[in-house]
Amino acid sequence: MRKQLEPLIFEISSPGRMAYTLPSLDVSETDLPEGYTRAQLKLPEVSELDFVRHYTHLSQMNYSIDTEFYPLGSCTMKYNPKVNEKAASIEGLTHVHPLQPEATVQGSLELIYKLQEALKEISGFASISLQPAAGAHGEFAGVLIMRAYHMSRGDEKRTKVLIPDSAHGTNPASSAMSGFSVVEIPSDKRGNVDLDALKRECDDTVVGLMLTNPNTLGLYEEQVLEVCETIHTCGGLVYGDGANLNALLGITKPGDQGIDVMHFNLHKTFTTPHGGGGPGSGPVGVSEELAPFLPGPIAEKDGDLYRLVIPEKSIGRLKSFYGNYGMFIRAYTYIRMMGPDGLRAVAENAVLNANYLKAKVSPLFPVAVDRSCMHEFVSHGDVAGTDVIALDVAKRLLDYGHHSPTNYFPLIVHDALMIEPTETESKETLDDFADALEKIHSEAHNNPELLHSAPHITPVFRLDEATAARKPVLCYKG
Amino acid sequence: MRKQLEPLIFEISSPGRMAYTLPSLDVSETDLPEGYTRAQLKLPEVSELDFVRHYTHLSQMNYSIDTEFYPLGSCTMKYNPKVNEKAASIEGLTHVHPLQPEATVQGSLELIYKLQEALKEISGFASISLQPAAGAHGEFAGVLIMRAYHMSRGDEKRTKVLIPDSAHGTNPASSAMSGFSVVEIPSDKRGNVDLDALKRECDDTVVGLMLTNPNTLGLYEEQVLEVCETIHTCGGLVYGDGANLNALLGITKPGDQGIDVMHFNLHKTFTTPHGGGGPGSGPVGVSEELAPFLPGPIAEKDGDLYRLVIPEKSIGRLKSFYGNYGMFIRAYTYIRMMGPDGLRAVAENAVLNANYLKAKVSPLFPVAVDRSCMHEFVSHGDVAGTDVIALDVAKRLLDYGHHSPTNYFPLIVHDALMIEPTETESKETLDDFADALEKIHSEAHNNPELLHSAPHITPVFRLDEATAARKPVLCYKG
Amino acid sequence: MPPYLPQTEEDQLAMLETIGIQSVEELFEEIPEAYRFPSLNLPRAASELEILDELYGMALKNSTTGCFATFIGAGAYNHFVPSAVPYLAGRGEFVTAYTPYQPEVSQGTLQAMFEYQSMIAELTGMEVVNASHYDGATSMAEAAIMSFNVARGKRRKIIVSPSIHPQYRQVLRTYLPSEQVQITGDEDLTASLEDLKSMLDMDTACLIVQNPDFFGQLQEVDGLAEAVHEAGALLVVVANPIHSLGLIKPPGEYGADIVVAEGQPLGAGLNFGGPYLGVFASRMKFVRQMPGRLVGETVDTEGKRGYVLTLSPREQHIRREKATSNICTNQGLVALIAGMYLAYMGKSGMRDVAELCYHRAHYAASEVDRLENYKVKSPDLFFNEFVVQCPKPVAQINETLLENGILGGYDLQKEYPNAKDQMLICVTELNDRTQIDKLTAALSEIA
Amino acid sequence: MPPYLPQTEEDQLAMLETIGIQSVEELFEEIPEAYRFPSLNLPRAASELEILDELYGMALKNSTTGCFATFIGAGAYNHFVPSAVPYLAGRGEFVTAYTPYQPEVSQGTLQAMFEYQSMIAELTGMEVVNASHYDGATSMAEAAIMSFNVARGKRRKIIVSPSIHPQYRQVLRTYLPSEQVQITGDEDLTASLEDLKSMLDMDTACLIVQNPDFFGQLQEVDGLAEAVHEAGALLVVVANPIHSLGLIKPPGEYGADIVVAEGQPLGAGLNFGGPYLGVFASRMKFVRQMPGRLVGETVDTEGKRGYVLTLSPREQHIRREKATSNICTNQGLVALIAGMYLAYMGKSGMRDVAELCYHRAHYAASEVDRLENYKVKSPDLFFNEFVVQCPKPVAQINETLLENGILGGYDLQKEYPNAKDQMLICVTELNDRTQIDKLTAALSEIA
Ligand SMILES: Cc1ncc(COP(=O)(O)O)c(C=O)c1O
Ligand SMILES: Cc1ncc(COP(=O)(O)O)c(C=O)c1O
Repeated sequence: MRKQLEPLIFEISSPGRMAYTLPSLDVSETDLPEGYTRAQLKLPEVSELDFVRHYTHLSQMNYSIDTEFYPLGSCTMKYNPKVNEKAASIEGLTHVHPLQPEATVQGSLELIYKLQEALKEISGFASISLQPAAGAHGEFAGVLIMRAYHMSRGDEKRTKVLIPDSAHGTNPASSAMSGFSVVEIPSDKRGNVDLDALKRECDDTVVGLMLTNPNTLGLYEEQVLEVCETIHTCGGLVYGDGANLNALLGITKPGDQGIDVMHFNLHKTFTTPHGGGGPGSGPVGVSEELAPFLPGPIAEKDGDLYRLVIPEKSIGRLKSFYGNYGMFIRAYTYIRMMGPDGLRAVAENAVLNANYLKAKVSPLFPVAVDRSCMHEFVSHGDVAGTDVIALDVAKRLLDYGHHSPTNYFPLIVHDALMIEPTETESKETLDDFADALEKIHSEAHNNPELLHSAPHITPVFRLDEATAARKPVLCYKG
Repeated sequence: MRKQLEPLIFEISSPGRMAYTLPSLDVSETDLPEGYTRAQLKLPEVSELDFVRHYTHLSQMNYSIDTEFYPLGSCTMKYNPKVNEKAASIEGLTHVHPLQPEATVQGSLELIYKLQEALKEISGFASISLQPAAGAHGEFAGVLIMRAYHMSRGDEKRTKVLIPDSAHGTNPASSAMSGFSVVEIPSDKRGNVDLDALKRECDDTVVGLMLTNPNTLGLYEEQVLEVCETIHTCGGLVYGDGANLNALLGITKPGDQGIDVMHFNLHKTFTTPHGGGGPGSGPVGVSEELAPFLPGPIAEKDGDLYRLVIPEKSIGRLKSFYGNYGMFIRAYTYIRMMGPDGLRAVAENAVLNANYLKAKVSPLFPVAVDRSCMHEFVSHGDVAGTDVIALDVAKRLLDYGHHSPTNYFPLIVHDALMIEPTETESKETLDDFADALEKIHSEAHNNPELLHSAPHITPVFRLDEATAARKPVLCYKG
Repeated sequence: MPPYLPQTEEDQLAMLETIGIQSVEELFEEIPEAYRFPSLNLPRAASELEILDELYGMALKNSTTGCFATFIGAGAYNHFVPSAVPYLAGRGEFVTAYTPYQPEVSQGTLQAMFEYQSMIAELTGMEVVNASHYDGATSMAEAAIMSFNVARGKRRKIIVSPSIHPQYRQVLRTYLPSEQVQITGDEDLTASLEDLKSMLDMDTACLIVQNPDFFGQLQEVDGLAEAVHEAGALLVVVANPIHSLGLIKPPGEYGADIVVAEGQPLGAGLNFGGPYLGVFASRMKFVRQMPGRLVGETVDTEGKRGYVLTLSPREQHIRREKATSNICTNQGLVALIAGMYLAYMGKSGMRDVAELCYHRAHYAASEVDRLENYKVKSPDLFFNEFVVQCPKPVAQINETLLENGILGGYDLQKEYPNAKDQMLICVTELNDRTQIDKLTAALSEIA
Repeated sequence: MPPYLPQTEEDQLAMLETIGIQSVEELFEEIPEAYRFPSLNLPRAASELEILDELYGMALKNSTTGCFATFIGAGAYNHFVPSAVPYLAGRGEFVTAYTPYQPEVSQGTLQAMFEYQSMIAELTGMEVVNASHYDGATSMAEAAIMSFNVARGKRRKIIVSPSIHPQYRQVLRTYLPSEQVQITGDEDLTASLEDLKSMLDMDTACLIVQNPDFFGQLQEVDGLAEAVHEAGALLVVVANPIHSLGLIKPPGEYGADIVVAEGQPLGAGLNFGGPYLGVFASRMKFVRQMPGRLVGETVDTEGKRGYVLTLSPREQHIRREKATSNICTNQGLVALIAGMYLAYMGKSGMRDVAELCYHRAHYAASEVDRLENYKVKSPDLFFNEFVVQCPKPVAQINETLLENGILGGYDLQKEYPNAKDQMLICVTELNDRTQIDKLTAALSEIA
């Protein structure tokens, strides 16, 4: 990790310097539209070398999967194969305009179609739309589908969405965006949805339940069949948050178990990179009954030809064009590289890695619910008998060359450290991480200051987030 | 710069792990040739993620042009434009086998031809062969051409090559490889070839003179016309070491001034990257008279067709195929991007930058010969009144985030620091470098230990080179 | 062995032992047995060279903008991407990082995002920019939602200009299906800005216009913001194509409250429609109603400058159902690319490329206009897209153009029934005079 | 303003002032006036998008191995390059570093080079490997020179097998033009290994063989080294194609003193002949006579392990005319790539890919051999190249193959006059059964 701070691009700007080149004007000039033009544009002025050094330096100030272990629970920070990047840069696939005639984009449509088919087979759903751009977008699509379904049946009194208290924040937010109210369902002692509490909320105003399975505690919802049945009985639908699908590849198909609609995170399960925040891709899969409501367009095969169609009762477009196509190429590549056996091996090893790490970590950092976990587990990150909290441990891990786990989520676990090793990390890396936690645990007793002031090897130390929020500086002021 | 040491790839290997995938066998198996197969092959076994992290980490342990100022005299570490890399990865240019029928490689031949033409125009030579793979290889070609020329005239007594004492080590080495003896010519007070000394050596045993111009002191050979004439008068030829051509682009053409044969360093003057040691490309240019002796094949244009030919009295092949073609693409791209005016601006700014930096640096680190310099200058790197030597200054610069200049070369300057800023560095960078040298100069007085023990911010400190040579460990032993 | 899995058999055995179980299958016993270990009917695993072969094969079935002179825009623009941009944006440390939740080890992403925000603020003339939405269309929908929030839910009407990209208006309607929201203005596809203004009332949350509009026309924006603000509503401007801002007055200058745009043209390439970039900018006074992530400047414990995600109480992970948006994963890497593109082009580059597009587009328009049977509609006030009245159906013309190596313009009739035989032509710095002359020659043949 | 030059006019003025002159021209007054500032008759500067356009245009004039089933080898081999290799080798910190003269800030390059040396040592069965030569051919020439040096100039004869790549033998003769050196062995292009052995004498510096030889044949090497050493000479082995070493006994095992090879197949791609990689390996006892750079392991002042360039007193920058070679710039980045490739393929990958080539090549040979009018010569002991006696001139056959989407084999007659109508066919992991069957089908049509 580079330690020197890097000036802002504006601060290395110098009037008249330039990186770009452009063809010279080869047509007659037209008068600029008087009164419409801008007077100035204060963008930076740098040479190409300035530019290259600046962004190279910045890159060296990031932890990333390519450089460090990144056990960020709920995020599935698994290795992103380089063949994906190669695939997604094939010019015959990238240099294609979304509004070209269909006959000129048959290759791209074929890829979309085949990815839809593969996701159907993996998940057990009847139909897929690749349009949503991320998980939350997929959730939104899903909730809108549930809404449209009920509306289409004239069932207009359904206004509340049930959401377990362990759910990701996007679940309630997506429900609210669709105009619904949210009812929180508590978890029981084993980390499952509290079935009694659920039943109490089940009536004819229920739009549906948003269920994350495995849930954000990393636990398989043991009563999933009953949960689905309960919801269905009251006329609701079950939405599956597929963020944690990595644990289930080839292990079980959510669509078979009573889930009516689910989003995938191609950027988690299917190795498309996270890009420091995005882009992702959040396809949504549905049962036969909900298929007509999918957002469109989706790809269909018609003899030898592929074409785009809008489902009959579609909720409409969720974004322009067809989704994050560049991510489709990567996900498709990955699925083809793994094959059916490989996908199952992914889930098996993801779960094996998580349980192994849990076994090593939980004696010092006890897990919230002591069950066999799926792809991740949640520990309490504070150290009993000291004033060390999860945040300290998370920050101190950075000094040991590991990224911190997700922390303080799920909200129902105090001092949560949510650890998802993923299947692409080796036993050696897991051992190294467990060793680091062990050392940190004893540092907590012997030298807690080291933890409170961590990290120490980074270009900046702990940052003043309070001031950042109180007096926000969101742009370079010059 | 990453500070953590990285294990060897062998040390992260684990039996059975693999990164590669291969198609399964789709033909009948053939018995392996009994008695011919090897029993074992102890290469590393790593996953693709191990692989990616390993080499990403290693990369972060390098200084490079992309990350730091790299004022390495004689090496022309100028910015390597990224369009070059894009150009050199166009699959229609790279996925071409060198022995394909000529009709199927017309694009590649066109590029070779056009690069030959451009280099001719830039240098003033009559003919060019792109075959040599680096500067030294070009020198070797040049000396062999001189040899062949004399031989072809039955002039077989010529056995000595005259080489100024400031010359690069490859000059004498290339002469010796060609079977010639080397006579060293001293420099005069102004850093030029000592003309009297030269004349004393001029007789009918002279193969030729190897002249670097600008020379390795960064000085233009003021008597270049007389020098050439002197050599020509005794029947010898003048070889030009074109390593320093960057100073002359659009400023003067060596071929016009009496140089008979010269190599180019595409990896210096024409922005092909150095790659941590290579590959380079060292085309050789010659006068009309020497053209028949060029190494081949070279590209010719015949109507609309391009083809490869071996010059009539060619010294032969210097390597398989046609030279470092990937570098041709980059150099050609660069020449086209700069255009004629741009090339002249390159030389002007290279020389301007060097003289500016000389003006700032020489008060503290005096230059060997105080003249207006060309693209580089040579200072004495020791600090008078202290025990600080050039090596200490060079190492301490690393702590300031600058690469060291070339040091202890040329050999005729004690404690040489050979500084070539190149034209692609900004005034700000030069100022920053000069500031660092100023600080180091005062550290030399106030805290010399800081310099003796430098560098301090690097993953390793000064390395024990003596032991490395005395007890060489050149391979991983397991 | 499947790729990317480092667990050797030996590793697995050791790990099972530590866990205290016999087999990996035991880990899945909580899954209802009937549904456990289904078979997956997928093609067998391909090796790397086989999958690339397959994809190159698909690529051959596409006609690409690399091989065809491309005159289609309509929301996605074929601009040149300087080689340095993808070279750097493709570095593993950027590509494989997550959202910068641990700022100390994410200063690279954070600072780059702060710079992106700053450059987009300058480009749009606005004060605050978020770290991206999914694309221009979803940005616009979020802007509408934000307008409601600014009005604390008391205004339920959104006026949209019919000359906004049709897909953007469709997305808006998907995002706001509720009957309680009234989306209006584009019922009449020929409604003018004056018509829209006349619809403003106390129930209006915002008025949304696109400038240049979908037909490429520069809008007469004088007095627009004043009228909108008079009604207590917000002015939302869709600033597409974003390259126009190199030349044209930024919406911030004429009073926009929210500016959204499609950021794809800023270095992202066409990619058959995604990933693209939702640009979203607003005023500091509305910052707490803004959706999306924001990067802010601060200092560390030693006073060194650093960057963090800030004002997150607007976001779903803190506020859950009360969040300003549900967005979580955004288009970070595309925003990084856009920031890089803007830094690379810089002050004069953005102006120069915009002017080049402008001059070439106007040259193309005047050449086409000269053709018998073709007529350019409103030939003056456009940036780099213009509408041509053609003598035949656009689809038919485009087929012939394809045979001539040309990807023709957008068929307006698809979304505007009145625009019979009208083609929307787009010209960028990638269309040189030779291409333009080839287009006009081909068109004249068809006439 | 030309690109890549950061000096603004203001900068230039300030710099001139510091220097104490008025104009940049003054800096060039030492250059003879008559030759100063010549005009350059070159095309005007192209912008980035224009030059790429030009190059894509050239690319279209090539027929590439991406579009044609490729069956030509003969010294350059069409192998698959795993995507991760160029991705990492292309990182700026590797690409734009110089030779690692400052080891403290070059540990990346140095360690990677040390690993390359180590992996090549394992692959060849040798003890010491240098950091590369220009290509296989120059490696072989340097091996011959080294043999002289080992013999302290007292032996002047080099015996070369005629079944060494013809270009390698040509380069050898270019490198050693002196009459004092005798290069022999290949006057009779059919000379056998036994014939060559019989030429060994006390004046022989080395005997050079290629295994597999240029015709793809595995050599019978038993007793070879013994015979060579008996004469006091060195055995030099050209181990091409280098992938054979995944399967075949390494030269180190049968007594080679120097092993050279073309390293191109290890991840470098075809690139129309360069940059390639000269692999050079030898025995520890000869290390001080070796040409080229060497990286060695050592420790720093705190005892931490680190890597440095070492034993440089062999090299030109120290020893000048007495150096073991004049080489300076080598093929560092290609060596890095080769090291990466070997690490990526690893122990089982190198074996697997070699076996795949072997089986497919033998399948191809047996299929071709079955065709009427075609005959495979010595069909058993080859690795992945074999010679086919054809019914027509090879050039003519290749033309027809091209029309069928196939780049045919090498025309042996070019360099071996006796090999009339003989084609050298190469098969790698990139030639699947479909391609092979297509080849045999096309050949049978031609017959
Ligand atoms: C459980 C869960 N659900 C939903 C999401 C939202 O997905 P996205 O970030 O792709 O919008 C996440 C991602 O962080 C998640 O972990
Ligand atoms: C003056 C001079 N001559 C010759 C050479 C040799 O060039 P190369 O390293 O390309 O063989 C160099 C390079 O270091 C040099 O600086």
